[in-house]
Amino acid sequence: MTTSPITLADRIAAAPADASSLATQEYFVNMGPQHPSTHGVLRLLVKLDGETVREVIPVVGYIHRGIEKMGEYLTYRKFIHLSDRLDYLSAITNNWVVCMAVEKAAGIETNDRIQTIRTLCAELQRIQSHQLWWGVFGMDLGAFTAFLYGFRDREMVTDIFEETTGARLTMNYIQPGGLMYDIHPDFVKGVKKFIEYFKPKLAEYEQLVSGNVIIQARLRGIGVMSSESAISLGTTGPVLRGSGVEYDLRKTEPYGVYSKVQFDVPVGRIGDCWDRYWVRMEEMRQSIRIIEQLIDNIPEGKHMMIKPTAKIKLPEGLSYSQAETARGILGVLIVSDGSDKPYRIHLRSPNFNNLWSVTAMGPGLRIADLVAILSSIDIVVPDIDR
Amino acid sequence: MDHVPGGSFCVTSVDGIINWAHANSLWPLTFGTACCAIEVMMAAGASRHDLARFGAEVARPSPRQADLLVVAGTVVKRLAPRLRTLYEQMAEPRYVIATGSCAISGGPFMYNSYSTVRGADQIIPVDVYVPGCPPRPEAFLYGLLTLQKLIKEGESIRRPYVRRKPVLSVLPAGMTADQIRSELAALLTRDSTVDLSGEYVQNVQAGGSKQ
Amino acid sequence: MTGEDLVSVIMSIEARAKPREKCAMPSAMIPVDALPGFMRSMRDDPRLSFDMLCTHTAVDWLGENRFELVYVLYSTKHRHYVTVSTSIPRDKPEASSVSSIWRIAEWQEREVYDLMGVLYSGHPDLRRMFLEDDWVGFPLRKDYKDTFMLGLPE
Amino acid sequence: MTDDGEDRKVTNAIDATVWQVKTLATRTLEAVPDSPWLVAGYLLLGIVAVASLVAGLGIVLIYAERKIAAHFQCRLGPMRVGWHGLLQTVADTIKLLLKEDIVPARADKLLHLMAPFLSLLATVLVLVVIPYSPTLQIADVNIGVLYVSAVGGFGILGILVAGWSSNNKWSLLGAMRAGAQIISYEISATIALLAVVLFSGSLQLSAVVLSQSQGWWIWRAHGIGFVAFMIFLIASVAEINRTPFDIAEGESELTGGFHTEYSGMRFAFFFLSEFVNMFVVAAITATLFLGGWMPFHIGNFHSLNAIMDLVPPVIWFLGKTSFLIFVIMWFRWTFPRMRVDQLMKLEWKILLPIGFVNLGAAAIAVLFNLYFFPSH
Repeated sequence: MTTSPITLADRIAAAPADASSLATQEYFVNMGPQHPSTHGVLRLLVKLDGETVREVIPVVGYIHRGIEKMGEYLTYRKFIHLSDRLDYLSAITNNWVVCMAVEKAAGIETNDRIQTIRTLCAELQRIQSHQLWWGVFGMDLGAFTAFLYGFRDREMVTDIFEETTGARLTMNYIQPGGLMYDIHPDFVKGVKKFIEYFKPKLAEYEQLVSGNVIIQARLRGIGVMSSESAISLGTTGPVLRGSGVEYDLRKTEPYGVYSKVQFDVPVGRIGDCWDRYWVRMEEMRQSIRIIEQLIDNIPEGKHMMIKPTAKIKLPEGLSYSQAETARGILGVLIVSDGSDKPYRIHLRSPNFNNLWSVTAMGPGLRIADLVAILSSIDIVVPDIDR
Repeated sequence: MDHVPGGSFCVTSVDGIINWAHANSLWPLTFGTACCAIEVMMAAGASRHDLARFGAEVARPSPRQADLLVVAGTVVKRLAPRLRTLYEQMAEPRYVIATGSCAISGGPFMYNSYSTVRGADQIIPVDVYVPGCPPRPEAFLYGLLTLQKLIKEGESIRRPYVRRKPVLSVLPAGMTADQIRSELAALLTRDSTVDLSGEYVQNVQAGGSKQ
Repeated sequence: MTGEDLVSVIMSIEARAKPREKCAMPSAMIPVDALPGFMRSMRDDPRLSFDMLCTHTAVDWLGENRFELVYVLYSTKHRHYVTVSTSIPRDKPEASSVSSIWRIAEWQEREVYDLMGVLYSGHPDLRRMFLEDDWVGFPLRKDYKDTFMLGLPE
Repeated sequence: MTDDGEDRKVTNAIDATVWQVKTLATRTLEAVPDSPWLVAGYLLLGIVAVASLVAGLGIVLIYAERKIAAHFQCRLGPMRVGWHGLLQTVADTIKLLLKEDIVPARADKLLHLMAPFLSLLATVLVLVVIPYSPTLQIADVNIGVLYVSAVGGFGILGILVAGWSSNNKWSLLGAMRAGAQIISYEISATIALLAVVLFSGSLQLSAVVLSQSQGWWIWRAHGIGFVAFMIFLIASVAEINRTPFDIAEGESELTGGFHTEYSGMRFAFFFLSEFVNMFVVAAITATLFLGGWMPFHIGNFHSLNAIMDLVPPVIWFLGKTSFLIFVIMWFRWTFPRMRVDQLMKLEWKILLPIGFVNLGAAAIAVLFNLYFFPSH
């Protein structure tokens, strides 16, 4: 039995819009590649019956840059800056995953200071990413003001990062064997100031968006995904946890210094948009909790364990490591042939795996719900396409 | 300006008003491909940097109503025809700002990538480039101001077949505003227009004058 | 369950399975014809219950003239991982699809088809994912040639 | 035009001037013999007046909206064009007027060109009957309330035509949503209007205003007026497609809805009609429930009434209207958008039943004079 590949036109022809019925007529519309609610250049082919969605066919690849192929030509150290540009809202976590994979395979030891700073930065990044998500989520549902509030607070975190790493978005901060630079002397002060500033703002977020009647009506019971189907669809991160599966790498396989801190993993109940929303809001609180525990206890030590110019060679073999970014699990699968460049590097991106749950959740709902679902999955398109 | 005999003063001041209106009302299209979109479309429009001060916050989701196409991020082969379509759907006068290394040259994805287009200007004409990876919102604001200057000092409505050379938004440090202005003016008057009339016009005429 | 226990349980399901060399995690290498049945029992066996397909990809071993298909599985119940790998000949890159076992496999296999050119039998929707339908060649193969691609200048 | 301005007590300078100008104009017109040129000139003058009123309203309201939104969102808003961006909307208008006008290749050309004007026309027609002050009212038709709801409902035509003729699925979807929405909410708005008509006993807008000389209907009728006011405000905001009811254009869903394919001047007309609509809705609400130009009076509290009378009626009218416009803008920058079925549910299952019960209550209240300061 062999399978012959088909084209997009075949795919559309295989799901014909039913135009025969007198009462209603089904039709296809294109959402994207340029559409305000697809967060980039994602394209959704939606089959509609009036306002009701019958089928969703995501078409991706409008920003496929071939990062996996490029990785085969770059040394491990050089590859890290590409990982920034995957899911640019979790740049530091992405750096960390690649470094973790390299460190694990090459056997590079790090100290507690490095791990603590990495953890702190990853949690700050998670807050920053969720702030942006919250703003964009509001905007997608029509509450434009939420977008600006989210960004107003996000700038505070961006400032902290800029001070330490020198960049606002694509930081390239975590390196194999340590950190690019040591933290800025004002880092601790800045983070504390931000925590004090942000805690009351979370209450404001709840007031502006969460408590709103319309938001509740738009989210409750919409886009329900059972835990079985969420697992089978390979979702991770808040999408999976929203469906009630407690799978958070920070808890199940602690890396960094997560084993030393107290925090809870928020888990949703039925897996609707509201649960996913709530999980993210709660995660921001938990991240604050983690940061509060760590910020006063950064141990002394070096910030880089190996010479920055040292050639890193990985032993021959296959290795897979992963970490929890703001959107789910980023996995890096490296097949090494013993040289200083990967023979094959594969990125298991959280957004790629989360995206397809749209096809399961979308049908039967309305276009407006599709926007809400897409927003509650919180996709970053360059991470899908790589 | 030479179209109305003896009326140059009147026409130039009308031109000035038109340019002023175009420069101060650049409505961007909500379009972003990668990281740059966060910085130049979102952060620049958000409270701290506030694109609205320059009258450019009315982001239109429909290309018909937008004046400014910000190519924010990498352009890949698959997106290229769509980007061209978007540009063609926009109504004249339309302006393009390419932000970030990717949209300028392919940036970090220039080498060893089988699908990244090396610069948005291979697909659509670009007016202003804003370097950075991604550029800071301030850099984008500077690019926007450069474009405004360009429009204010240029012609009111672009002549068909004539297209200006693009201008880099970041000029060497230590320059005064007057120097920038004179440099821009010199650029515009001396050698900044590319006359495509020869070959292009012939092609258009040969291809028939269908609308 | 420790790694050795896991491997021995897997061995009891499929006698031909053996650990993949040079792999940092518990692993199993199986012949390609055993793939669908083996994967199904990996999911359904209560001792294993690998209910999540973390990732699936292919490695092009040009020198050995084979593709290696790699599956990373995870069990949310027992919280353990395993790497399953299998080899298919390079000139006849065909394997059976596991999309009926894990739904995400449908798209992960599509990605592998798009970039590596592995054909999956029984796949419901096998078409290009990131590249246009008329793209020639499979870019992640080691022998992929493209006039467009620029090499890094030395 | 009923010329009873002379009978009415004119107490302030603005109205006195308006009245004098009007009388002078009428007398002059009566003095000169009828001539088609004069009629044409009169018409032209009227057109210029209406056009400048509409354009001025649009410019002021758009500027206000942008500034108000900016300050809600911790921003500054337009700052660079003119003092505090005062000329921003002027620049936008000039730009939009000079922008290329695109008609899609496969669009229904005639309808596509017509739609924006239809949309604006409905709005402008309502401006005619609004009493801005005791003397300043273009036409005081005796079925004013009926006219408002009839002509106001006409605005849907422009939107439907725009959506249909654009030959774009998003436009069509937006237009169909707008059609369903506006027609539904029309009912609630009219029912709410009827309560006031019952109280004032007249369909004439000037009479409705005069009937509130003892107090505004919003507080005079034991809550009935307030409920009617709320229903009318919600239904009107829905009728003019503003957030939280802006599903017809819903940017994040329909990329612009019915006006997706419009560019340049024609888009500007839609934009303009949206803002003038907002003014119209605020003005009508103010007239019916907040007494229009009527100062804040409480029955027989003569000294208070006399103090309130010191503020000219035009200022009262503009103040109330501006306040309502601010409230509508406040809605927009606070609420998220509703879904189309929730919108319908809100109308048919909540607003309409409440409206009917309220109307019944209003009838009983009127029958037994059950409101404050009944006139007889």
